[in-house]
Amino acid sequence: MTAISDVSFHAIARARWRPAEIAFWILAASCAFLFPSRYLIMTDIIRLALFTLSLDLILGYAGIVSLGHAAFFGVGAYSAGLLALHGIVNEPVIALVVAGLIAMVLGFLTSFLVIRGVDLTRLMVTLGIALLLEALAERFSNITGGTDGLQGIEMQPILGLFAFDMFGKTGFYYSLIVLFLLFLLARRIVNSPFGLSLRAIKNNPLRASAIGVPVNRRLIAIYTVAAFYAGIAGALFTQTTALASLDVFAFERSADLMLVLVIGGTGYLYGGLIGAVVFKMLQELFQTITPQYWLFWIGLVLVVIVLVGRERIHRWVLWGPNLVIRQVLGRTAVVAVPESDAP
Amino acid sequence: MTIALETRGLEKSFGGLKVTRDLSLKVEQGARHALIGPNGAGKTTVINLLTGVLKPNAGRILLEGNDITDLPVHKRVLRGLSRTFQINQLYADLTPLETVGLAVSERLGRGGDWWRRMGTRDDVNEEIAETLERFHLLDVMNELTATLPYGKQRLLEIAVAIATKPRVLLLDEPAAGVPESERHDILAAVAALPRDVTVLLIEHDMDLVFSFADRISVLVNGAMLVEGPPDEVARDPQVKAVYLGEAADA
Amino acid sequence: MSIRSQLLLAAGSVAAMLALAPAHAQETVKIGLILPMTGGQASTGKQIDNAVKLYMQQNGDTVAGKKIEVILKDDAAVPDNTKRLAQELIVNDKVNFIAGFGVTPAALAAAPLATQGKIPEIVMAAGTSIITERSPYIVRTSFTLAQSSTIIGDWAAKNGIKKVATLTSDYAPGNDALNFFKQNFTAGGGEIVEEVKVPLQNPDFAPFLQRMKDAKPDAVFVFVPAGQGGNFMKQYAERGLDKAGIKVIGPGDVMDDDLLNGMGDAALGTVTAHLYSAAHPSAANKEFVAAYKKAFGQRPGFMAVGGYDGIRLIYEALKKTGGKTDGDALVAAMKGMKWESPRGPISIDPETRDIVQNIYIRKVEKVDGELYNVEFATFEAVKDSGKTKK
Amino acid sequence: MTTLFTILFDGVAYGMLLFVLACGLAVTLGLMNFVNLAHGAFAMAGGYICAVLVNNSGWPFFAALPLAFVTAAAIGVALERTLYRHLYTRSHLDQVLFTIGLTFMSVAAVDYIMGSSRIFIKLPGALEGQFDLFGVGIGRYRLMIIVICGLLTVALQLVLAKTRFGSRLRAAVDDPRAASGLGINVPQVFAFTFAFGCGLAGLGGALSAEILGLDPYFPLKFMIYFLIVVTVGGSSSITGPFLASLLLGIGDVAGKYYVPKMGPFVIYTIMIVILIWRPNGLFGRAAAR
Repeated sequence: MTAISDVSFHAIARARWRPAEIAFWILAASCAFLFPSRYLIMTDIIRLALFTLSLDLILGYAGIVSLGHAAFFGVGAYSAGLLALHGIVNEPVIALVVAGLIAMVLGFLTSFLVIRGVDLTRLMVTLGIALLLEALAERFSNITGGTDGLQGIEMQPILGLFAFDMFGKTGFYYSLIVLFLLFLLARRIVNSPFGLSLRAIKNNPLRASAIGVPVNRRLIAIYTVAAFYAGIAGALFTQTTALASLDVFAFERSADLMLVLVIGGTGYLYGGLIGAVVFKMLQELFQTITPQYWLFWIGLVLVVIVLVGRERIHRWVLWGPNLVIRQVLGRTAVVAVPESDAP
Repeated sequence: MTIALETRGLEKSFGGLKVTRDLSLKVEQGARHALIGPNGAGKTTVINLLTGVLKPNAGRILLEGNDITDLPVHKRVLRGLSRTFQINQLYADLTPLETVGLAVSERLGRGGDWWRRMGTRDDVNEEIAETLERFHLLDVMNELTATLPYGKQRLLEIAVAIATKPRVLLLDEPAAGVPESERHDILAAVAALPRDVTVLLIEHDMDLVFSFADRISVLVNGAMLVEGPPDEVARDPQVKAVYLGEAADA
Repeated sequence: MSIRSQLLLAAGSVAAMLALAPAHAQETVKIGLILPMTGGQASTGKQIDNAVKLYMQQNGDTVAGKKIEVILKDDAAVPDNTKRLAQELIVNDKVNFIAGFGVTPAALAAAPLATQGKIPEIVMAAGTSIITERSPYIVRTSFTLAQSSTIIGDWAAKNGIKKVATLTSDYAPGNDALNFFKQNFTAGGGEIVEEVKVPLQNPDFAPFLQRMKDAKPDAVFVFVPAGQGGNFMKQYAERGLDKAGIKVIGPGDVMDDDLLNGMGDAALGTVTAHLYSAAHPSAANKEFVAAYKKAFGQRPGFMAVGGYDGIRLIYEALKKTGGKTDGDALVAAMKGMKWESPRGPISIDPETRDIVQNIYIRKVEKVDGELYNVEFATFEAVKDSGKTKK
Repeated sequence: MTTLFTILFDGVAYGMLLFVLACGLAVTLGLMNFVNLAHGAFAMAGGYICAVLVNNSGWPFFAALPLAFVTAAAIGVALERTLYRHLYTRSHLDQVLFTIGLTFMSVAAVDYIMGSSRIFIKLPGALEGQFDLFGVGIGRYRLMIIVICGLLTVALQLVLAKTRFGSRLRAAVDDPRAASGLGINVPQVFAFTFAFGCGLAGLGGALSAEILGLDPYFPLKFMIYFLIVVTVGGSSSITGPFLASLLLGIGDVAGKYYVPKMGPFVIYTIMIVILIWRPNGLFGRAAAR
């Protein structure tokens, strides 16, 4: 029956890889060769991108706002740090997964507190949880090293083969591969029936439950998954820097994360990645120009982004590519805008 | 005749305000039952109680003899109690395909599948196609719901409810706001609902009610005023008083 | 859909352009100065940055035929930033020194890099004892908390203070200060009657001060990071601890020169032990203070002196090696170096690469209508007892 | 026993201060549904203006306080008219992005102009120190805070409940369209309310320099506290934030005094428990939309 194949075709369409996506990843991978002296900042960007991807899963797809996502980042970071420091799990990849799972457990437990309430309540409850963890980490300084952080972490080679080097090359490839694999997973998730139900919940939870979607269970599930992602991002942080200090839990980390995601746009997975690139680049640029007052310029950019409107900025950015498309392919380029609607 | 949906002594109050009083209602299997009442009679509250959005202060709700009073909304849906919405509550930025797909996936227990992509299960696809076809939505299945004509949206509303394969369907003012020209499609769709689906129609529009229902309950101030076959209800002096009174007010 | 794809491409290429940072080496000596220029520790970073600028203005930017170039980076006192910046400075900018480090975790984070890259790490601010032990390339020109805390502990025990309550910030420097003070003070026969550790980020001292007051000690031993001292003193006075005859003693961080004037008369009479006072009566210091005030419009604090001596140490070491920038040679040159700093005579301990300096006991007094820490006793050439004890 | 009262007194003073600082945020968030994370920047502005007037220009403290209010309010009006009003209809995320950006700018700008050291305001001698009242230590400065903030709170309540402006504001909030139909100039009412909230923050900033310390990072450091006050209190009235402020103030001070090691723990736990128990805040509207 053609109707069925039609349905199948259109249903899968969303999940199909587009050329630009492939180009994006090729570009990302080729950065390794293009900028061999910038491994560290690129690794930093990748970690942030993974962390933002985690927030996008709950904010962009399920509409759960969070100002305390650093809680999971921090737990992942400290877990990885402690695992390595005490030689519990020496192999980084296994330690990474273990740290992610620990964060995931925390995510599952706290999800019951988070799924209740309106946006503002969620913001504050998540924030409270992160702050509470920060206070805990400070309090139990005998375990966490308190304000000084975990000292003396030494990472073993990945899979026993690839040692972390001074230039950050290993760390970069490692992070990029982890990001890519987790991105593939996230892509699967959001294009599955489960992902569809999340989008429905985000738009209208009451309606979703009237269609038969178990709203709370789905929210708990995605929150738990997001916690896993954030935990992995945190663990990557510790593994690639051999550091874990209290500021992994900091409010600033969660708040920056929100900015990054909003800059990049929510709900299409690449928003986090693009936001991370743009945000870090701007920060790096302004910090090089003025190490003291870069905050001002970052602030100005944020203000301008909002005042001008993301749509218009995107159009300007795309003016060049569109022109090329028109010239080369002889067809009108599409002008649309990524979803970035608020919850 | 078996009873599909039943309430026993349902009570609901907000603060000191009683909005549902001792409501006992029996909807027979396969019936075309209508619940009518003037504005403020508490019809919406009754729907919310039946679907589980609100919890009653007292009383029980039974679906095919099973007590569902304490079940959450989505579990009632899976048990076969679905509803349509009065005002537009469709997913504006989902396509009809996705909207119906969502309902079908959930009913087939595939909604939690996080590994398989949408559109890769034949049983789901088949049912989506069937439903879309039945409600004349195949041609627009890949367009955003927000861009559809209003009539199509109302059809989609019913299609989604039907996609959950309900045994009891609550229709909440299905034709409200639909322009005269598109009204026919809706009425036809409602009339074409399979007979094994029990329908409880909550409606304001008297013409629709009397052309459709085989049994009518009249709700006034949260309490049941009269119940009976249409002609009986139409003759009832109390009902006349209520509706005439209201008409005089308006 | 396709716009998103284009957006992806566009973002990628922007990233590519921005990432193209220049990385070239020439006949210059590069110093990577990593300081907290933003965030809560910003005032530390600014003092050091100012002092470094001042020194280079006074002494020119060429040493032993090489041009000195300072690359300033802001780490906001967050250790992972510090580490990344240090790493990038070493790997990309090929710096010959890394210097600065506002807080202990930052200094520690950079330590393994100094070792790996054989690059001297000049610590200009952070004050925990252990820092210099973390790498043979670390040289410190600031101070350790042990230096001033042991001295004030001894002094307090000998000067009629019997019971002390302590209020310290809960982090490594605070704990260092507390432990060394306790050790020397109790050894001298003193008694600690109350011990409170306050969180590092702490808006209101009132409740802690109330605890201090209730413990009725002779004096309160205080260590809070540079910057918070002002608030502490204000509230100390507000709560009437001064009226209750409770003195404030401590390492001099609380009475940092750049905040002292804002504290008001409540600070009068506070006795602290420290390495530097802007009122230090030497020609070198008068000149330094005058030049600093002229250039930046405010009084230099002990952080500024740490930076001033740090850059001087780099200059002198380069002179000694004749411009050679080999890390081992530079550190060897720094060991045992002695000079007259604005704070008084100082030297680098050849064993520990830590600073050896005079510690002064000072009392806050009014001089020409302004508050100053006036020195009245000197303990000469104090080493870091955190290490000498071992 | 007297210590308990002193703690209580300190806590109330701290809470009152928080209320004055945060109640403008409650107004913009609760009444105008606008997330203004830059609220702390107005407080900082007030604080620095007061400091400059008192320390550099030799104004008396009590004369500088009203000016801190007026200036912060003026900045508020200017920003509201030029920038904020375009954002009322935008999504909350956009509002967050925008106001955080403003906060960053204000932080860096103040750092540039005033330096990053903490500054203090020279107080008149009458406000310094403590006096004993039946053995309870009463800080003069804190007493002044309680008096000023207490009066403000009462005045605020009266204005909202009794005056024409109050009823217009309530009408404008309940249903802006209906209100403008009744001839109420809604944008004007909002602008005025916004300005007033900013003014209060400015006043709070000036008052808080002594207790919380004033430096360029003030808006970022205390953003969390403001948000706690507003969420715990609920943002549909000013009674909620008021009581939440007191609770937070007393809880913080008592927590630090009695269990200094658990410090911030107490506050965050209280907050989470309250929000779980009443997701809309202690005095929030009963049902969420």
